[in-house]
Amino acid sequence: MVENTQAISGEENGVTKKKIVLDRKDVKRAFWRWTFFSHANYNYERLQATGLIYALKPVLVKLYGDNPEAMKEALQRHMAFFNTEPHFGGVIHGIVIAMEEEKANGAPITTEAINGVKTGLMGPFAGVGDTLWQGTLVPILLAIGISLGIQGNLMGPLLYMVLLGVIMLTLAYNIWMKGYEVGSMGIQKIMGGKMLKSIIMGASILGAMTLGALSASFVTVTCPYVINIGEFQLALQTQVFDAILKGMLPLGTTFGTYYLLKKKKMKGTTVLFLLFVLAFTLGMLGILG
Amino acid sequence: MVENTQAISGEENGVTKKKIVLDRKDVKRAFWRWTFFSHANYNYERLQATGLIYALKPVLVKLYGDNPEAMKEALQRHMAFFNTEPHFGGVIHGIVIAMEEEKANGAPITTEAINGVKTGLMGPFAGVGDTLWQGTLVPILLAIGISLGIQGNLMGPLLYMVLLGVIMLTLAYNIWMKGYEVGSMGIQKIMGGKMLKSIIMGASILGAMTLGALSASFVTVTCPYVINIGEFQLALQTQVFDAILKGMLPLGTTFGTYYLLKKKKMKGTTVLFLLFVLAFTLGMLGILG
Amino acid sequence: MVENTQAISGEENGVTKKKIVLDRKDVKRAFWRWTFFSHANYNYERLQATGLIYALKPVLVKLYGDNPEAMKEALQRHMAFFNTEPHFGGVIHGIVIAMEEEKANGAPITTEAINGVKTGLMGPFAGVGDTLWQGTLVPILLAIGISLGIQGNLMGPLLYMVLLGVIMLTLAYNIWMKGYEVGSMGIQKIMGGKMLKSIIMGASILGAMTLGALSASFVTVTCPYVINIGEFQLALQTQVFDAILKGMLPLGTTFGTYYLLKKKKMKGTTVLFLLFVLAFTLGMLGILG
Amino acid sequence: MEISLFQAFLIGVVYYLGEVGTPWLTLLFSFTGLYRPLIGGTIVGFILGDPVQGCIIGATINLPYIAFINAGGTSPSNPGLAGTLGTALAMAAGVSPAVAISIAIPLGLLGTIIWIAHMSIDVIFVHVCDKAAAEGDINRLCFWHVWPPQIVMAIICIIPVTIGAFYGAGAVTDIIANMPERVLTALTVVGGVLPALGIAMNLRAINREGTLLFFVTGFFLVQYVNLPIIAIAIFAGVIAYVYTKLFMNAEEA
Amino acid sequence: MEISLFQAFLIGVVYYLGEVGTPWLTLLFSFTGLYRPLIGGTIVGFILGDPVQGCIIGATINLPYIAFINAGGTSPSNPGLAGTLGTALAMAAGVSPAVAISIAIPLGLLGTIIWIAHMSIDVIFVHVCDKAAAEGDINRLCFWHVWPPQIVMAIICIIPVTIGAFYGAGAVTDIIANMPERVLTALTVVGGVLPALGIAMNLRAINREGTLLFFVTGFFLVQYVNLPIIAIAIFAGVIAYVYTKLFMNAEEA
Amino acid sequence: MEISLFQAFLIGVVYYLGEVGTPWLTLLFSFTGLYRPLIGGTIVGFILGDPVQGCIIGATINLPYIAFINAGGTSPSNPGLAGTLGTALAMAAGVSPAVAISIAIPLGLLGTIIWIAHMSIDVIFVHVCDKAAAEGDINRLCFWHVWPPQIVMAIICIIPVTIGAFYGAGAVTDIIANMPERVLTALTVVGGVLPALGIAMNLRAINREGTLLFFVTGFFLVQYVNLPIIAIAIFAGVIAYVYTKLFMNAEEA
Ligand SMILES: OC[C@H]1O[C@H](O)[C@@H](O)[C@@H](O)[C@@H]1O
Ligand SMILES: OC[C@H]1O[C@H](O)[C@@H](O)[C@@H](O)[C@@H]1O
Ligand SMILES: OC[C@H]1O[C@H](O)[C@@H](O)[C@@H](O)[C@@H]1O
Repeated sequence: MVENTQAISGEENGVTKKKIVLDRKDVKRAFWRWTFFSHANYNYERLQATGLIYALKPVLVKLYGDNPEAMKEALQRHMAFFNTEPHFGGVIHGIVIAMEEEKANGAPITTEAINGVKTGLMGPFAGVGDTLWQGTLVPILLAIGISLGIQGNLMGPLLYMVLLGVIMLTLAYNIWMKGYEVGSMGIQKIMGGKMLKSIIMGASILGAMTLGALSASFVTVTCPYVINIGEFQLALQTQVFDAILKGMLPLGTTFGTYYLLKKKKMKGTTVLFLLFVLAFTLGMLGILG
Repeated sequence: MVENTQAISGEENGVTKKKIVLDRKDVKRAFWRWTFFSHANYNYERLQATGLIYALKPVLVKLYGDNPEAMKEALQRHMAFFNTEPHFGGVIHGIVIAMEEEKANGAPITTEAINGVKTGLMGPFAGVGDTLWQGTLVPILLAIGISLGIQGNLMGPLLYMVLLGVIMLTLAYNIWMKGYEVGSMGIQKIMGGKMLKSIIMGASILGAMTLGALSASFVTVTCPYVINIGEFQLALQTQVFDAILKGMLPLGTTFGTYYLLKKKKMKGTTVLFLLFVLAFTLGMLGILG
Repeated sequence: MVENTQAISGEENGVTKKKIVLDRKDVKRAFWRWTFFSHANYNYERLQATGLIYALKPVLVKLYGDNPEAMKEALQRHMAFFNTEPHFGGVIHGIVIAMEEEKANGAPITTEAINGVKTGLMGPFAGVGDTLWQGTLVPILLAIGISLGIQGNLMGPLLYMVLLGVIMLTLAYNIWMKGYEVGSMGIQKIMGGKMLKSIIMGASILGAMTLGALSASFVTVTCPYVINIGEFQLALQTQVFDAILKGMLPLGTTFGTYYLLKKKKMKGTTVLFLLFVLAFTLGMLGILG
Repeated sequence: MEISLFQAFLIGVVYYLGEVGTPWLTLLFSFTGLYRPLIGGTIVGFILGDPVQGCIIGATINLPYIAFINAGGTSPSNPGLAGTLGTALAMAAGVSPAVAISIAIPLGLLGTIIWIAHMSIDVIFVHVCDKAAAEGDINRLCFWHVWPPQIVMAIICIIPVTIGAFYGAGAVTDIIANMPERVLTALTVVGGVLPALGIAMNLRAINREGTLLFFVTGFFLVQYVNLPIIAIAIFAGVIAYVYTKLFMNAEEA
Repeated sequence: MEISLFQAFLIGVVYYLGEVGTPWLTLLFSFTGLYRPLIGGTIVGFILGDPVQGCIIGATINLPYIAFINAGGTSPSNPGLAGTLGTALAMAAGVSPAVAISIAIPLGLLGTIIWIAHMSIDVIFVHVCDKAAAEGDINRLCFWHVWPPQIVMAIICIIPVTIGAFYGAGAVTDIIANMPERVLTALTVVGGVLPALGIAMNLRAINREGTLLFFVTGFFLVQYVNLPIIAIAIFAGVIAYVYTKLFMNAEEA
Repeated sequence: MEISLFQAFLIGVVYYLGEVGTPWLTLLFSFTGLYRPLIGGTIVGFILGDPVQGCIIGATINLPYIAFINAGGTSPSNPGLAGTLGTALAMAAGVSPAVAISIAIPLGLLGTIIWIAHMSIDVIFVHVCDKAAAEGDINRLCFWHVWPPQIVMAIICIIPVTIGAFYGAGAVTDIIANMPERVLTALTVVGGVLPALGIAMNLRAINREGTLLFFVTGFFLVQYVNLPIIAIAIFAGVIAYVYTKLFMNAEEA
């Protein structure tokens, strides 16, 4: 990175301007500032915008500390709407730092270029990241932790927290540093090539299958209703539903909920309310139980 | 469909001949006539030929009722050999109705074109349809139904019949109507493109795997034979066959039968006879049991 | 093969030199000589070189018996380093015999061509062959045989030996003869085309998955250690390892071993020694057990 | 149990209504409905006053025909006859379901005669239809498509079954009573082997490269993982979709 | 069990520390840490002197939120409140874990108010930051990113929870004591149904062709093969890799 | 149990016949036959008059060598010696199979000396063969391929084993008698760990991208689905076929 930048700035300006070089330490400091403060001012309007600036402070101060105009520009540049999954999305920050570094040293990097990277990547990495982190890893570890914890084994919460912490922080740190290393050049490889597409595809398969397993394990809907026709007794759950397809009702419930969210485009809160009322009513009537 | 036809007939004849337009009701009537009467005169020579004509009667009468010559041609056209799986193959009928409608309104559709569609599609759709209907769905539902019925639970036959009826009639109706909607244009997409190939491939995988499961569940061949060598006893079934491969004998039996049918090109009845004699003899000898 | 050779030799020499034609019997004799004597003089320098010559003796004597110079060349040609898996690699011998036959009858086949076939194919076929034979089939049959044998059932060793013998000799024989039949022409198909690549890929998947199963079944590492924190007791094996991932320790052990061999490039004996010492020590300390 | 003449006649009608080619119930509810011993047997049970027993026996008789297929009009056996007359005779003789199967299988074999007869006779009516077509007379054509074949079929279906059900019960009871244990065992073996035929014919109808591989997968998923048919069908569906998708994706790339 | 004011306050702090947007523990250890009833409940247990009971109740309350997702800041429920205040009240009332769940769920619903409040109020601070940016004053910007929002959030999180924990226990005990059996059953039904929401929202977030297929695969692997989640995750990982590899292989060929 | 000199000699011969490089039984029935403790142990049992006990001990000793591989002539251990001499000594000492394993493992390690010796000595004969080749003398070449190496190998295989079997029994009995429980446990741990080596070497020999993935699949299918090896081999075969087919299909498209 460093050598490259030097060459470019040297050639372009003709004069040997004092080059500002970032330490790995600066990049790491930014990582930790982000890890802690990304959401400190989370809000409906710009989401993680100020969190990003807060994280980049050591970098921006070093690069533009003696250039108020450039600092102003940089701050305004990054006050734009920004939102991504903070651990996997850290690759964006790494890249942005590398781009700011080059820009500060005279490389012809426009505000548009930096914005392009941010807005272009924040969506995909929110998707991948949320699928893997909140959507897959957390539920898996919770399933393990709850199954221990529900028996009063304190290893349950402990294992959950330790495994999650180790896995996610390791990932997040390396992804962030990787972003800085590949910089704006590597970005084209990631964006254009098949890598990003592969990651998204793989994550979605992994996530979907795990969710299926969770649905089967944790959605419980049974129908204790028994139909009496003369002396003939028909237990709906065991003699009909189970005979046709195990887990028919939980699957139906999950698909129904999905349908309301996706096709009917209902809001989560509405669906929650609906489910609550429906389940409560059917429970009171003894149809579900 | 309708607008299209009008345009064509208008342009071609120059004069505005009275256009004959089919109701959706006509198409539905044909569907039900086919559903009931497809095989009423099933025979070795033409198979479903007259069944097709019987089904199309409301359509043909409306289109050619006042044109005896056209009617004669139409009837003779459809007296040709025809055979397909009646539910999935209904797409052909839908297309044929659409083609007849256009033809009756002056579109340049030849008898060969209609025959081409029929003979070209009847094979593939017999293959797909039989695999899915007789070969996969019926055995699956039978497996469920029998497992209940054999315990004296009348839900067994009931569930089988209701599920089969609902699934198949829904499919058949929609496929038929779809055929009419896409008409002879859509046909090229279906025939040429990868869709038909995909359906056939998918159906065959689904069918084959289900048959494997059926074979494992319902072909029962065990060998109670015990070899005595001095005091050493060797139970062939448990100590040899089961130790090597579970289900070795049923699998061997199924493959043997398949071999006779496929490689030796024996007729079903011959193989049935062979199996009967062989199994009976080995059963009498105490080798199988 | 035969007709082909005749044609070539006829055309090339102009005169009708007496053509030397190999019997299938010669090829079979060579097969059996190889099957028995391939490793009779196995050594670090040339490995199977003299084994190959020993096997080819009937062929070489027939082809070059009356031509001492040609015989000398042939022997020196085949004294080169040679090593492959003997059963699947037999295809190479078959091809070499076919090439020698053509060469003896005047076809323009150089020593380099023959060497090329040998050195080009011996590696891939060692890989495929060892994966399938030693790496997959033998362990599978051993797993069956041991599970019976360990209960004192003599069918264990017997089944193992009979199944292995029948499967491997049948394969080896047919592969050898196939090699002779396709000859040097077919070789291009095998080498260039996707067949060899497919076989290698398939064999490696099959092998890897089976090894995984073996690892799970036969590597046993458990930790009986129980941590006492005040009155709180924590059994590491059941409350931690099993809760996180079944088979964690055996898997870790296997991967650790693999790591030493592959990344640290340690020799098998060194790793064996290491494992021994480590397992013994941890066993003495009561950490493993 | 006695079977009255009227009951015997009703059983004949049930058989007729289930045969391939009867229009009154649609092909779906005849050929894959009454024709299957699970259904046919239950209905015969109703007629004989004990639907539960009919259901048990019908379900048992259905076992060897579970993967029965009749594609393009070729049929090696007649589960319809096995299921109706077979259940009737078994109930009349008061035998166990396991024995019922050995009464039904030979009937299934005999039944192919009826099938062949009607598939041949109908050829005659097609030729009459040809004439109607040549004259453009669609009404006549439709008449000949339905009535003559159905009358013939009703005759060749109902009469033999009525007679068989009415007179056969006694004979069957006698035969069963005198049959040695061995023979019953051997017939059970036959019953266990026969599903292989339906399955193999089905497989032959599929007839594609790789078919046996997927067959073997399904087979061993049951043997080693103990999955029920429905579960395998679901996983097979997923596999079919994924395989086809990946295969076609490559084709078109 | 009594909850002292100090304990109630501590529980309020726990809730505050777990809320999305508190920086002190990182998002990881707040949003996917204390915010989850499994963790929050255990800590509340510690505060009330019985971590094991807190862990059991927390784990139970976590069940309906197992696949809870909050992507892009939209949240239908607040497991953080359910896990902290819910566990506290349940322990105070001395109810069974199954009943605890029916105390916690309504709290989770109520909790969304807190979330919406803070996400809205923070908009004000962003505008102050805009001004700081226009002046190039990064220090002021960073100050406004952290302190004002955190003070607001501490207030809206800690005060209600402290009050709820201190005064709520009695009310809850009363309500539970008078609740008919039926209602408890119905609330259990609700608890069983709710995980479907988290899962469905998660699925919607993935939103790709074929997703439902893989979903169904995971579902039935549990139903019929009885695999634990971790095993399915492993196999899913393998399948994801293989599928993606084959798919991409075709794409680029 | 006593081992007579003649029995000891026979055991030596069994070991010789199983060693890689003996032609008399083919490589198949030596290297993957007598060389495996399952087979070698059973034969030794025959010689000592109790084949069943030999089989049990041989099978047990075979456990750590189950995935043993010797590719390209490199071998980290000698299961042949472990299986023959190990079984003999264990039977003579009358120990349990679990203890037998700890006698056999060190023998297997020692045995590599014999292997290295013969692989080195044979180099001499190759050079004689070179001369024969230069003279075109195929008969002499074939003579030197078989007889001298076999005589050497018979000597270095039969003599040590005969001596070991004849004199070793007493020593082993003594050692075992005085061995503390702990040590036996530790040796059992060793026996449980060692199969990892054979498996890892095998894996290294395969050495392709994605190998570990399929390895992990096989591993967890056993851990979580409890499938026997043969079932996994079958499913692995199907997966290998399908994967390769789809992969190659894309390649060539
Ligand atoms: O094979 C196509 C078709 O042929 C005949 O019409 C009957 O056997 C049907 O059941 C079958 O679907
Ligand atoms: O969706 C991306 C991202 O959005 C917000 O920042 C939060 O909900 C995070 O948990 C989530 O990862
Ligand atoms: O690796 C190929 C080959 O090498 C040597 O010949 C022996 O180890 C064989 O067992 C092996 O098959």
